[in-house]
Amino acid sequence: MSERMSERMSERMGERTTERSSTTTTTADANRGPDDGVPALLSVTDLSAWYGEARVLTDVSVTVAPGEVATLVGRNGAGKTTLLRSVMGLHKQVKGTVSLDGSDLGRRSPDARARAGIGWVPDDRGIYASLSVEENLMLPPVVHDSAWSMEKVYDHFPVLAQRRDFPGTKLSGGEQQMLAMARVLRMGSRLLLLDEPSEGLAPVIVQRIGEIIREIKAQGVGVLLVEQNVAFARSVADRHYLLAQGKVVEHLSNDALAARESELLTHLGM
Amino acid sequence: MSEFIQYTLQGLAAGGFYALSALGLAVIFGVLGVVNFSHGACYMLGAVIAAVLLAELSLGFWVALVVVPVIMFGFGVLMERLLVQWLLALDPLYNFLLTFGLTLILVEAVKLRYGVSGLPYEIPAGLGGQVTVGSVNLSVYAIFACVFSVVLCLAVGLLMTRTRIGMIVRAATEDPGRTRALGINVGRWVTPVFGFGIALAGLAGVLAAPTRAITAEMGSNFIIILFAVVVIGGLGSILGAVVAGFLVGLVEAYGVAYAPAYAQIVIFVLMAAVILVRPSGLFGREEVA
Amino acid sequence: MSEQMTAKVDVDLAQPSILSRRSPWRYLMLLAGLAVLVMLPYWIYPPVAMDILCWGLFAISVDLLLGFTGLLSFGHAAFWGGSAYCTGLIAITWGVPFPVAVIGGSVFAMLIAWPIGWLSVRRTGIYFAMVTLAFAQMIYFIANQLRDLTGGENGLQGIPRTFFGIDAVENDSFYFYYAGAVLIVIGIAIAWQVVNSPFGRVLTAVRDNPARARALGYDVEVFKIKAFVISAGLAGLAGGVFAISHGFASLQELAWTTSGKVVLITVLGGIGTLWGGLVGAGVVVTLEDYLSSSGFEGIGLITGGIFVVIVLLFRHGIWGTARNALRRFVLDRRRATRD
Amino acid sequence: ACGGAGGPQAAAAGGLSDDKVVIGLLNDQSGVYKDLSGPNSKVAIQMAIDDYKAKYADKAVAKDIEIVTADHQNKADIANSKAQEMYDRQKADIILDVPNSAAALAVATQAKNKKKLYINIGAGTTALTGASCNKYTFHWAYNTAVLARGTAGTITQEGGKSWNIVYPDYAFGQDMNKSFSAEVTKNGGTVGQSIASPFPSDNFATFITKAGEGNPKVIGSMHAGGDLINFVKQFNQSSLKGKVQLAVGLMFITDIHSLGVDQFAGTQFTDAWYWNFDAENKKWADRFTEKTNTRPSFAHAANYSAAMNYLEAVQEAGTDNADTIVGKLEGKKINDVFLRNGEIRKADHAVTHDVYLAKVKSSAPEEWDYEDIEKTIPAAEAYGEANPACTMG
Amino acid sequence: MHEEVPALTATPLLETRSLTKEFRGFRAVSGVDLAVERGTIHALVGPNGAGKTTLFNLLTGFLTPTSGTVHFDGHDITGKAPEQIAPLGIARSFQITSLFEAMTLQEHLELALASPTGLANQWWRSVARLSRFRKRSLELLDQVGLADRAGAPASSLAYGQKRALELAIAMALDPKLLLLDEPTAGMGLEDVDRTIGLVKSLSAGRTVVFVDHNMHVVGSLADRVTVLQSGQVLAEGPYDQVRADERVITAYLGAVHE
Ligand SMILES: Nc1ncnc2c1ncn2[C@@H]1O[C@H](COP(=O)(O)OP(=O)(O)OP(=O)(O)O)[C@@H](O)[C@H]1O
Ligand SMILES: Nc1ncnc2c1ncn2[C@@H]1O[C@H](COP(=O)(O)OP(=O)(O)OP(=O)(O)O)[C@@H](O)[C@H]1O
Ligand SMILES: [Mg+2]
Ligand SMILES: [Mg+2]
Repeated sequence: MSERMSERMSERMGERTTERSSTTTTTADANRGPDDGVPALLSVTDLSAWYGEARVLTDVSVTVAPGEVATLVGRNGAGKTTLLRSVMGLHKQVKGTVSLDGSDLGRRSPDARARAGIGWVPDDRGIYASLSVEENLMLPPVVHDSAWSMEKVYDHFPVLAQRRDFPGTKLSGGEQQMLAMARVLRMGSRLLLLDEPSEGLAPVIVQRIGEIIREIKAQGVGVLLVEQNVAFARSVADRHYLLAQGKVVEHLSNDALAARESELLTHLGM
Repeated sequence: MSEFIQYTLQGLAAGGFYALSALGLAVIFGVLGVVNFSHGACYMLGAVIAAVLLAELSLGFWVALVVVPVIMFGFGVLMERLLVQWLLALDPLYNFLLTFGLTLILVEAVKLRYGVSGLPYEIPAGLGGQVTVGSVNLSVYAIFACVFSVVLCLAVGLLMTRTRIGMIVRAATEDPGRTRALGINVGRWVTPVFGFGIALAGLAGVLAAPTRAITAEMGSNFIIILFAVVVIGGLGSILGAVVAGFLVGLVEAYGVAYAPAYAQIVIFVLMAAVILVRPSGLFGREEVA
Repeated sequence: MSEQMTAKVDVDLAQPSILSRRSPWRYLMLLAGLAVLVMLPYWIYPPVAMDILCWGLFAISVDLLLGFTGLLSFGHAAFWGGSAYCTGLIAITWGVPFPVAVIGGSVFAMLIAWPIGWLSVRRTGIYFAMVTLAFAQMIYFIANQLRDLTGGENGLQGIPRTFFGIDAVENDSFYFYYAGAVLIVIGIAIAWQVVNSPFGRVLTAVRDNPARARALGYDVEVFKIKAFVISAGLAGLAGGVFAISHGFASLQELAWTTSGKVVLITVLGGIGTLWGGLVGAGVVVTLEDYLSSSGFEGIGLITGGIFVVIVLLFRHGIWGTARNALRRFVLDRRRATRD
Repeated sequence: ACGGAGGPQAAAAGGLSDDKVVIGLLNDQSGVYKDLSGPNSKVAIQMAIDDYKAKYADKAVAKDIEIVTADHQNKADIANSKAQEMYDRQKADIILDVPNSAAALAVATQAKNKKKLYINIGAGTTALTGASCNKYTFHWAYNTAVLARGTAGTITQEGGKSWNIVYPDYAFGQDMNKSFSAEVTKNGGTVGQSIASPFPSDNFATFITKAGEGNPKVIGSMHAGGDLINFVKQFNQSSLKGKVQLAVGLMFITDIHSLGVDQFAGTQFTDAWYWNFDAENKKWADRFTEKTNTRPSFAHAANYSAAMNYLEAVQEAGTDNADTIVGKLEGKKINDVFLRNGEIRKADHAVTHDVYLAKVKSSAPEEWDYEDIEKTIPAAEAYGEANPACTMG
Repeated sequence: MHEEVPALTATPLLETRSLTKEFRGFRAVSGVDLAVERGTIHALVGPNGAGKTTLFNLLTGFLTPTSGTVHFDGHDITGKAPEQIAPLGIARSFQITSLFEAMTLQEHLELALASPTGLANQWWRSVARLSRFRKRSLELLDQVGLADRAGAPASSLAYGQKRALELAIAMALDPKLLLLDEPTAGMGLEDVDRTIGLVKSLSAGRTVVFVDHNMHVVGSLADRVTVLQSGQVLAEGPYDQVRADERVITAYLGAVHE
């Protein structure tokens, strides 16, 4: 099945090169990218990544401006998580540059990156079993004044307040997802990397997460969002990068995505 | 009756010492998830260093009580940086094996340098003699050691549960990479805590010096008893280590009084019983599945 | 600290064997192994060669638990030593041929392993190690208490090597080696079979994710206990031959240092490799033998040093490291020929 | 079997096997007995060889004498393999020392099997000259029964009539307890309680309290090594210190050295030999100290004595054939630096000699000068009758 | 304890009576009466922390109920261990992926297929015996689109692929009752649709209970929906009825959902 998929993919990519100019146009007006003089908060340039000898990302370039939400969409195994981990400095078999606010992060350690203002919500949530809910929340340092206070966190996620003394991993799957999200908000990062934050959440909570993303976006935080839930992605994002087989195959504004949704759905299996 | 009181007091005195000795083991496990097999060897080093300080630099007990933990802290830091840290993310078994190897090395090194027969050490001035109340009497030193231990255990317990340190280090050991990604410089926290645990072992060694034979092997069997203590108390639980320390001290004293030859086996029977009823020890957290 | 974290004993069993079952290599290696087995007493002083085999099987029994079930027993001396005493007592009391005594010892080891295992498998990982250690200590104290039976710290001396009146085996350690080796080889074969059976596969599953194994309908505790008892039986087999070979059993056999030594051998050979146990035993026993007459006083420095280096740098042990290198070599070759 | 399988090689009735005499020193060179005998015993044996060569010069039967050593690490199995290897491969004609009773007994079995000589020095077990005795095995320095007769007998005679005994609960401790109790009773004293303590142990507080119950005159500690030091340290911190006399079963000069004289001051015990006992001992000790920078323990002197007497026997017999040598040694009466009024008892191969009741000085005039010899216990009194359990099987 | 009720087709396959689970005084599941009819697909939805996974854990023996009973196919399985329950014909997938990281996909399925045969107890048999399950396991892998990864270790799968493997394993047990905890979480739309098809196809002659937050999945699959909230049943009925329920909308769906 995936072989067939990849054939189709390369066909599509052939088409894309010819169509390229049109895409850039659609992108440009939705995107206050570096080309427009507004410095990108995050810019990833020609990033390639490997697991051992298997290459899973090929020359990926992505930017996120302050106050902007960009999504990475694509099938399972496309390399979305790997890209986030590379930005965080957790995946080390990489080539290419990642810069924050125009300065190259180079080989800086994950903790330095986090303190420089990158927050990450991993796909498996990364809740600590040996820490209580409250300790999980208290753990990361505050890196900016915009960090949420404990009151604010408990206000937005009352169930976490109720369970504050429970060991982190005794929470339900969805509660853990909330905890992971809340924890990163406690830092006040300027750039958030969210790996499928809506996964396993009840529709009500998904809506609340959407509100939160819009709220922090308004405060100028940049978000790079990995999402499978297209409806949700569309409701919060400005731009979308389509990833297939470790390559960016499309770069679309929100409207363009809406317009071509059915086509993309069938072809890319988003 | 007065005999019983006498035994009880002796059991408590020994218990305080067990608690302190097990404390470092519990701290290191509770925070780093490392079962430090070399804890006994570090305890031995503490006593040996105290003896050497006395013999070669004429630095007495009170100085040793401060200096030895500092030295052992340094030793612990080295140990963590050079050896232990590479295995933290793996199964705890690896560090268990590593510290087992380290134990062999430390014991042998001390034997080579200071011989096998042991080193002399005196009871510090002012702590000799007895306190007698009615027909019950206890050595002043035993009382001192017990009180000292209890105070220290309390302090450490507060430090680990009431401050951020314990939390950060627990997170760091569960998943160092991810903890870094949360902006925490893992190395800055894990190492000192490990050093601290080792320093506690050294301190227990100093405390033991005036009453025990100071030989390279002094920790070899002691560590086994300490394991029993922490298993009974619940691995990694500081409160557990303290309570189990006293429990073991008492059980041992009563054992000696009423079934002398079985005093030591009684500890292991107690342990088996505890595991049967509460697999994670008296105060242990449930195992993380 | 490594970034790719697996909180499991990192054995690389999962790698599909590059040497397929019918590969001539397999037979060649088996043949080479057999040849070494036969030639060993020509190269090494026969009692020492016998020691290597005994410790080798002992290590294999530990590996069966550690490498394939994920349980580090730090109290295996209880079974090795328990069997040594029992074998000795059977041989002294009834004067039966030694293989019978050894099998008796091995059964005894399994008998004591059952309750110990039942209690211990409630815990895993490091807890399990400490609990088994404590039980082994109990056995040690009991053996010391029963000095009328065990001879206390003087040991149980004068165990005969009865073997159907065949004088060469009974009195010449060179020939005895071959008689003993048969028992050891049987033990190794059992271990190999266990690992390469459906049962063994379940053990690996239990090691990797017990909750998952339970959901598939496997009773994790029962599997662990069975593995524990089988392992104890093998340790007992090794301990019994050891006692017969030396003609005595001492408390040393039950001491925790013995448990430590066998774990050292296992780790040195390579956790989860099975054969590694024999290689590890070869190295440790010959080294110990060599060092004890070398006049070097710091034997602990060497054994401890080996432990540290292996755990830090060669986590797959001698056998595992060599096997991985071979694997890489073969794969490279294949790739080269394919291109 | 080309693998060096043993088999008794028939040594020529006259002359030396392999044209040389090989002395095997098998002891603990890294563990608890390292200081007591350990590597320095090799120095003592070398002294014996030097003395032998000097004495006989050209007339020496054994011109080529070699020492091979091995460290048994206090493990009986290693002792056992090493002993076999020494006899078979390294062609040792005799093995010396072997502290640790399990190891000692294992080597005795090998000596018997291989029909080669073995002189034990460091082990205390009476089994060597009892149930496990054999034609090729000799026990040179001391045994637990001697310690009891020396210490318990003398102290009771001198007025210490009421005893409480604490002993470690393993075979050695049990033996000691039995012999001490018997000796106390024999001399008109009483033993109030015998208390077993676990082995090893480092907390004796409660045992000491128990031992003080009933106000005995003497508390006997049957512990050895680290346990003994623990016991004494904790005894000194108890209320019994100064009120009750402390007698110990087995103590070595190395123990006093490690703990310091003041801790042990006044403690009485039996010693098999003391370096500063008389001028002869002192002279030998000085020679030893020159080579090792430390004072000799009884084990060093005994190793010297055993090696010397073995070589004398070879000289006398003109061969190193074990059976011949055994014949020469049996019943021999000896007086040398170690053995005073010594005799190699034919019946059980115990080497009997005078032993000493020592008392620890309250301060050491020089390093290692720790003992006052209060009394010489004559050989006959110390060793008693030959052990009836020995059948020389 | 073991009350053997003859299996009447009329009785539900699975039935719980006032099932309750407390954690430190906190009621995660509180007096739940649930009946699952044979041959139906039953969805369990509810806000996060409503007790859905806990309920699954109670049904499969991973947790022991504080009170209440569970009956399955005529057996009282209350308080039984997972390894006793699984052979009766209940298989489950885990919400948080739970695999044997070092084993290949093929080996995962072989183990699952071997479980009911008792082969696994036979230590004297060769492991090659497991290869008789090879064909079937490849079929199963193919169904979830993982056939080409059959020889790869589970640890090398991306998250969504692991979820698919979970499903294949549950199917391998060929259970009467299949419990799926968020089978489509973390999957792309195409995979979601394939999974829907898959679950439909394998539900023939089988009973399925699943948890999912994706209303599309619930709508396309479920014959019946039970909504849990705070450990209690809030509503139960056919999909359309439930999703129109005011209480369900406020507690769970939030503003009108597409
Ligand atoms: N540890 C690993 N070792 C080897 N290969 C890996 C590893 N982790 C991921 N991969 C492979 O890398 C590719 C990209 O994986 P990644 O996790 O980045 O995908 P993803 O887009 O996040 O998928 P999903 O939506 O399922 O989370 C996949 O093909 C996966 O099989
Ligand atoms: N082992 C446990 N110990 C303590 N509390 C627990 C435990 N397991 C679950 N809980 C609590 O019980 C509640 C129900 O959890 P459960 O996992 O069943 O929720 P769920 O309905 O599956 O939610 P989700 O949709 O988020 O997965 C949660 O609030 C959780 O915190
Ligand atoms: Mg992903
Ligand atoms: Mg759930």
